[in-house]
Amino acid sequence: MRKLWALIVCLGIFFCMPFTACFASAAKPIRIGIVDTYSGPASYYSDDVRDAFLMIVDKINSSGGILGHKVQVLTRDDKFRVDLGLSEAKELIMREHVNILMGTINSAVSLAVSDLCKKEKVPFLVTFGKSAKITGADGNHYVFSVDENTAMIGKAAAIALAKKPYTRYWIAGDDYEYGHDLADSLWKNLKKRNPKAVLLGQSWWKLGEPDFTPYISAILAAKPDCLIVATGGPDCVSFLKATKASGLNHKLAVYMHTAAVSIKPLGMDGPQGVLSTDTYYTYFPETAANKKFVAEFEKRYHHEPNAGALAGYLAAVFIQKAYKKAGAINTEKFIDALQGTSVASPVGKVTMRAFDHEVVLPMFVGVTKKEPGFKYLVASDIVTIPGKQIMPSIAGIKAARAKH
Amino acid sequence: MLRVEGICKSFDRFNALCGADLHVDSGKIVAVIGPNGAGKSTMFKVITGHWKPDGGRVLFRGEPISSLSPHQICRKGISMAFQIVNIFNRMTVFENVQAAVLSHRRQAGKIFRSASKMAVGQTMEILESVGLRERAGCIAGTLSYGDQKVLEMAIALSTRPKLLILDEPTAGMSPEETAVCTGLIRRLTAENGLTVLFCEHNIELVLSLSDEIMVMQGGKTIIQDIPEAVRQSPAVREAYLGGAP
Amino acid sequence: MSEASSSLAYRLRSLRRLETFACLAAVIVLLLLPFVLPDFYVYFAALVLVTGLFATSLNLVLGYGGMYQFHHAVFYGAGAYAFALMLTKAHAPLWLACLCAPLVSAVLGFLIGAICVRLSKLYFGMLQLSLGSLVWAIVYRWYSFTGGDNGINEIPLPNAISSTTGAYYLTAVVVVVCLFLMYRIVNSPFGKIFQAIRDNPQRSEAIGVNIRLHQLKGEVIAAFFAGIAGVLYVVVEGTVVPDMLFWTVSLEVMVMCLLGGWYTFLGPLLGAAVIVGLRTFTGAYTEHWSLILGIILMALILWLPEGVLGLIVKPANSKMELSAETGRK
Amino acid sequence: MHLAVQLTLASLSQQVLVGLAETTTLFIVSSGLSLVLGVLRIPNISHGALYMLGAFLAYSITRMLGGTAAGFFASLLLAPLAVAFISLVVERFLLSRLYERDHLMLLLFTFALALVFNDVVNIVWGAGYRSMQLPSMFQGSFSFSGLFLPRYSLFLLCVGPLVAIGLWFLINRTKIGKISRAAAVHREMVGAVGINVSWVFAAVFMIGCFLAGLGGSLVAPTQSITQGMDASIIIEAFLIVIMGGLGNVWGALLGSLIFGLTDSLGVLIWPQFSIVFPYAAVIVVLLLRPAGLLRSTW
Repeated sequence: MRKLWALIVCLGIFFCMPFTACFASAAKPIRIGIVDTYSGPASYYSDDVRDAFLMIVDKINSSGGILGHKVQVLTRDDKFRVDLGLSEAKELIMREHVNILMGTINSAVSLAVSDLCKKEKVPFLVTFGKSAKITGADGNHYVFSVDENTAMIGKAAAIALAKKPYTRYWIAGDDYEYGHDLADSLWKNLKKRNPKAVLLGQSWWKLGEPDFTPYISAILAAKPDCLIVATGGPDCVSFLKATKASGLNHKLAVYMHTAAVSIKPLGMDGPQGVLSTDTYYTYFPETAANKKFVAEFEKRYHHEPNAGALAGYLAAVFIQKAYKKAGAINTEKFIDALQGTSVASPVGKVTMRAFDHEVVLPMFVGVTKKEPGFKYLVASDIVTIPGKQIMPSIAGIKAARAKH
Repeated sequence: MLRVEGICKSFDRFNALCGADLHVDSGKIVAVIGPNGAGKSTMFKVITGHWKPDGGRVLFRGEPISSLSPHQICRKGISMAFQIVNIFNRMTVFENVQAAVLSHRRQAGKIFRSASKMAVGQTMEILESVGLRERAGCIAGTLSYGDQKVLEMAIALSTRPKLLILDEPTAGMSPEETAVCTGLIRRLTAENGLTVLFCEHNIELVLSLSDEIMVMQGGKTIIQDIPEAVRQSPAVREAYLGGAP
Repeated sequence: MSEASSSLAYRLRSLRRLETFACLAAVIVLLLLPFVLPDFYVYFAALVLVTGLFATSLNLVLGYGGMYQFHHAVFYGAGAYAFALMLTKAHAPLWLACLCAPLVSAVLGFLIGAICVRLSKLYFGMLQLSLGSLVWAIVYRWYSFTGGDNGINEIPLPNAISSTTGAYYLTAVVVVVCLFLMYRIVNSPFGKIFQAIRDNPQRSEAIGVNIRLHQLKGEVIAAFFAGIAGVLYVVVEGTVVPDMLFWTVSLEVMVMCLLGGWYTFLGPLLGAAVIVGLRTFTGAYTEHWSLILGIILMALILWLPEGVLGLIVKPANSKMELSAETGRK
Repeated sequence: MHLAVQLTLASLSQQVLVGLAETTTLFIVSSGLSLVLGVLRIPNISHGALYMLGAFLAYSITRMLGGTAAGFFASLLLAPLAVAFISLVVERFLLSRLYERDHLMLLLFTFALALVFNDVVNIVWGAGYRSMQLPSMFQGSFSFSGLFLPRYSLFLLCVGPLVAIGLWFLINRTKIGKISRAAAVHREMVGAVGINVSWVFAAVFMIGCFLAGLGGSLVAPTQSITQGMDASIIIEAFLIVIMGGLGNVWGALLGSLIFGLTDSLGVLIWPQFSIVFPYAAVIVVLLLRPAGLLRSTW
C-alpha cells in the first residue's frame, strides 16, 4: 500500500509543477504558442518557421516589445500527429493562456486546431499548413494563413502550364490531402485556360513511398507530354532522385511545386529542366530586404533560410503590426487590425486579405538549371506571378462555406 | 463404452501410433502400459480430440468421435487429467473447479451474472471430495505439485464424465503422495461409478488398481487382458525384456 | 495451513471491500472535479478517462483473455469514424449515432475476430495487425468518404456536450458505467472462463469450452467498448483522424495496460493516466517524449512485468510465479 | 475502375522487372526479421528502426569517405556491420535476459527499442531529412526496345540473389546455421547437447540485424533518409513474414515476391488504389493458408 501512496504523491507533484510556474509570472507578456512538427522530415520547414519567428521576436523584444509588452514564445512538438497537436494546442490555450496560437505544417492538425480556436476564441496563424480548406471552406473568424495554399499553387501552376504547348497530362502525387487538393485545383484551372488538355491518368503513392520506379515506368508507358507531381516534403527529394535516375526529365516535361527548393540537397546532381513554383528563394527576389534577411538568418543559424523562414518572418511582423494598429492587447481588436493589413517582407509588400484571412503572396515560376556560382541547381528564367492573380475567388469561398 | 479401432498417427516421418486397438467396458478400470514412446499419451490425445488420427476410428458408446473437437468430446462425457499439470495458474483453486462446473452446466456464456454466487455448492462438494476444500482460496499456481495434480483430477471430475482418462496420475509424486492419490482414485471411481482409463509406469500401482491391462509397444497394441493373463503373456515379456525368451 | 488460507481469503475479501469503497470515493471525486480544477485539467481528466476506457477494453481481451490483441486501435477508430460520419454525412440524430457507433465497432470486431481466432497467439496478433493496417489504409485513402488524412472536423455537437465541462461529465458518466459493466463481465461466468482460457487453452477445451467461440465473443465485447471510447474521444476532442487507427497507437495502449498491470482491473486506467499525463506535461520540458516512453517501457519489462497495480496486489499471490514455473517443468 | 494504361507485354514485363528490384529490399529486410523470429522467437519491431539506422549510417559513412563510389560500396558493408554491432550490444545486455518471456513482452520490448532508436537518430542526425547521392556509375538508366530500367535497379537485382545464396549457404552449410535450425525446432535439446545456445542466438540476432542495416543502406541513395521511414517497412516486413510462414527464410522470399509484384503491377492496373493490392494479396493468402505459404519453423 505504501508504494501506491508514494506513486500517487509523485504523480501529484509532477502534475502540479507547471501550475506553480503559472502563478509565479507576475508581469504580463504577450504569450504566443507554436504547435508544430519538430521531429521527422517535416521539421526541415517548421524549424525555419520557428527560427525566423524567434529572430524577429528577439528584435522586437530588444526594442521594448509590442506596446510595452515583451513577447514570450512557447513551442510544442506535435510529431505530425493530430491527437498530440490538438491536446498540445489545448494545453497552450487553457493552461498557458496564450494570446495567439501558431502552427502547423500538418494540414490536418491546422484544421483541427482551427476548429478549437474558433471555440476558444483565440487567433490562430497557420504558418505552413497548405490545405485550401483552412481559410476556404473551413475558414473562420479566428484563423489566418501566412503562407500559400493548394488553391493558390494550383492556380499559379495552371497559369504557367497553360503557356506551354502540352496537352497530354498525367497527375501523380502523395495520397494525402495536400496532393489531392493541389492536383484538383491545378487541373480545374488548367482545364479553364487550356480546354485541349486531357488527363491520361493518375497515380497516387503513399506518403514516404520508398521506391518510385514502378510508378515512373507505368507513367512512361502512357506517354504523356507533361507530368504534374503533387508531392510534398521529403518525397519531393526522393521523387527528384528517381526522376534523375530514370531520365524522366528528358522524356517529358515535369512540374512540381517547390522543386527548385527541394532540389538543394541533391547538390549538382539534381534533374534539370523541372518546372517549379515557389514562394521564396534565398537568391530571388534580388532585393535589399531579402539580402538583409538572408544575411541575418545565416549569421544567426549558419544555414540558408527556406520557405519556412518566410512564413515565420511574416507571422512575426503581422502580429507586431496588428497589435500596434489595435493599440491594445485584445483579441477582437487584434483580428480587426490584422484584416487587410500590409507589411514589408523579403518578397515585397504582402497583404492579409480581409475576407478570408489568406495572405496575398506572389509566386515565382522557374525551371531548374545549373548556374555558375551555386553549389546546387537553382530556378532560372524566373517569372513572378503577382499574388492577386492567384488568389482563390471570394465567390467560390462563399459558396463552399455555404455548402458546409 | 469406448472402442479404439486401429488408429494411426504420425508426426513428420515418425509413426507414433500404427494400428492401436483398445476397448474399455463400462465400470472398468483399464490401465495402459508400455515403454516410453510406445504411444500412450498420443493415443489419449487422439481419444480426447486434441489430435486427429490419420487412420482408424474411435467409438464412444457406439458413436464415432474422432472427428470431433476436444470441447465436443468433453460434452460427450470423456474427461482427462493431463500428464503435465494443466491447471489455471492465476486463478484460485475454487475458480479452477468452478470454471469446469460452469462450463459443464453450459453457463460459460453468461455475461452479466456474477460468478461468485454460482455453482458454489457443487464446487465445494468436489473440492471436499478430493480434500482441497481448505485450499479453496489459494491461487492454484502456488499449490504444491501433488496438490496441483489432485486439483487437475478435480477439474476433470467437475464435468461429470462417464469416462475419466488419467495420463500418469502419480508421475513425479513422492511415495506418500502416490499412496494418497491411489486411494483417491479408488474412492472416486467407486463413489461416482466411473469408468477409468489410465496409463502409468508404476507397475505395482497398475496391478493393484486395474481390472484390465492393455500393453502397447511401438504404437501397436500387444495384448489387452486381465492383469494375471498379461503377467503371464510371452509377448509382453518379449516387449519388456527385448526379445529374450 | 488452513489458517493461512483462511487469512488469505480474508485478505482477498478485505481487498475487494477496499476496492468497492475506493470506487465510490473515486466516483464522488470525479463528479466534483470540474468545481475545483481549471478548465485545462478538466479536459485532461476527460482525456485520461477516455484513454483509460480504451485501455481497459483492450485489457479485457489482453489481460483477461490472454489474446494477443495487437491492433485494438482499429476498433477505437472505427467507433469514432462511425460516430462522426453518421453525424456529418447522414445527419443522424445524436442518440442514434451514439448507439450505432459502438455497434459498428462490434461488427468490425466480429469480422476481424472471425478471421483471426482460428489462429492462436503470435499468428493471431500478426494477422490482426495486418487486417487492422488494411482498415487503416482504407480509411486513409478513401477521401470522398472519410476525409483522408485530414480526418473529419467541425462535427456538429450540441454545446451541452462539446464544452469542456459538458464533455467531461458525459465522459465521466459513460466511463463509470462502462467500467462497471466490464467489471461485471470480468467476474461473470463468461469472464471466469475467459481467464481460464488465458491460463490454459488446452485445459479449457478439455472441460468442454469452445475456446474459439468464446474468444470471438470476447473480441466483439472488447471492440464494442473500444467503440464507445472512440465516440467519447470525438466528444472530447471534436475531431477524428486516421492516426487513431495507426498501429503505433495500439502498442502505446498496450504499454498502458502493462504499466498499470494487466492482471488487475483498474491497472490500465492507472497506466493511461500516467502515460497521457507524461505525454501532455513533458511536452513543456522536452521534445524527446519517445525516448522517455521507450526507457519507461524497457524498465517496466525488465523489472516490473506485472505492472504497478500488479505489484501492489501481489502479496496475495507472491509465491505463484515460482511454483507455476516449477509446475511447468 | 478503368485501365489507365494499355496493358502491353512490354509494359507488363517492365513492371515485373521493376517490381523484382523492389522485392530485393523487401526480401533482405524481411528475411532478417524472419530469421530472428524463427530462431530466437522475437517479433522484432525494432527491425525497422535498425533499417533506418542503417540508412543514416550509410549516409554518414559515404560522406566521411568523400561521397565517392568506393565510399558508397564501403558504406554498404560498414553500415550494416555497425548496425550488427549495435544489435549485439542490445542483445547481450538487454534481450538475452528476456528469452524466457512471452512474445508479447518481447514485442513490447522491441517496440521500446524502436522508440529509443528513433530518438537517438533525432539527437545524432537532427530532425530533418538527409539525402545522399547515387555514385555516378549507377546514375541514369538502361533502355532497350522501349523498356527502361534504372541502373541501380539492375544492381539491386544482382544483390538480391547474392544475399539469398549467402543465406542459403549460411543456413545449410555452416555450423551456426545447423545449430540455429535445430534450435528453432527444439531449443531445450540443443542446450542439453552442450552447445552454448546463448552465443548462437547472439550471432543469429546479429545476422538478422545486419540484413536490416543492409536493406537500409541499399535504399539510402534512392530516397530521402528520414525519421519514421521505419513505420511502413516494418509492417510490410511483418506481413511478408506471416504470409511466407513465420521463421522461414524462403517464405520471406516468396512473400516479398508476392508483395513486391502485386505492388508494382497494381500501379499499372489501378494506380489510384495500388496500395490495396499487396494488402489484399496478404489477406487472400492468409484466408487460404492461415499459417503461411511455407512451413513455419514452429
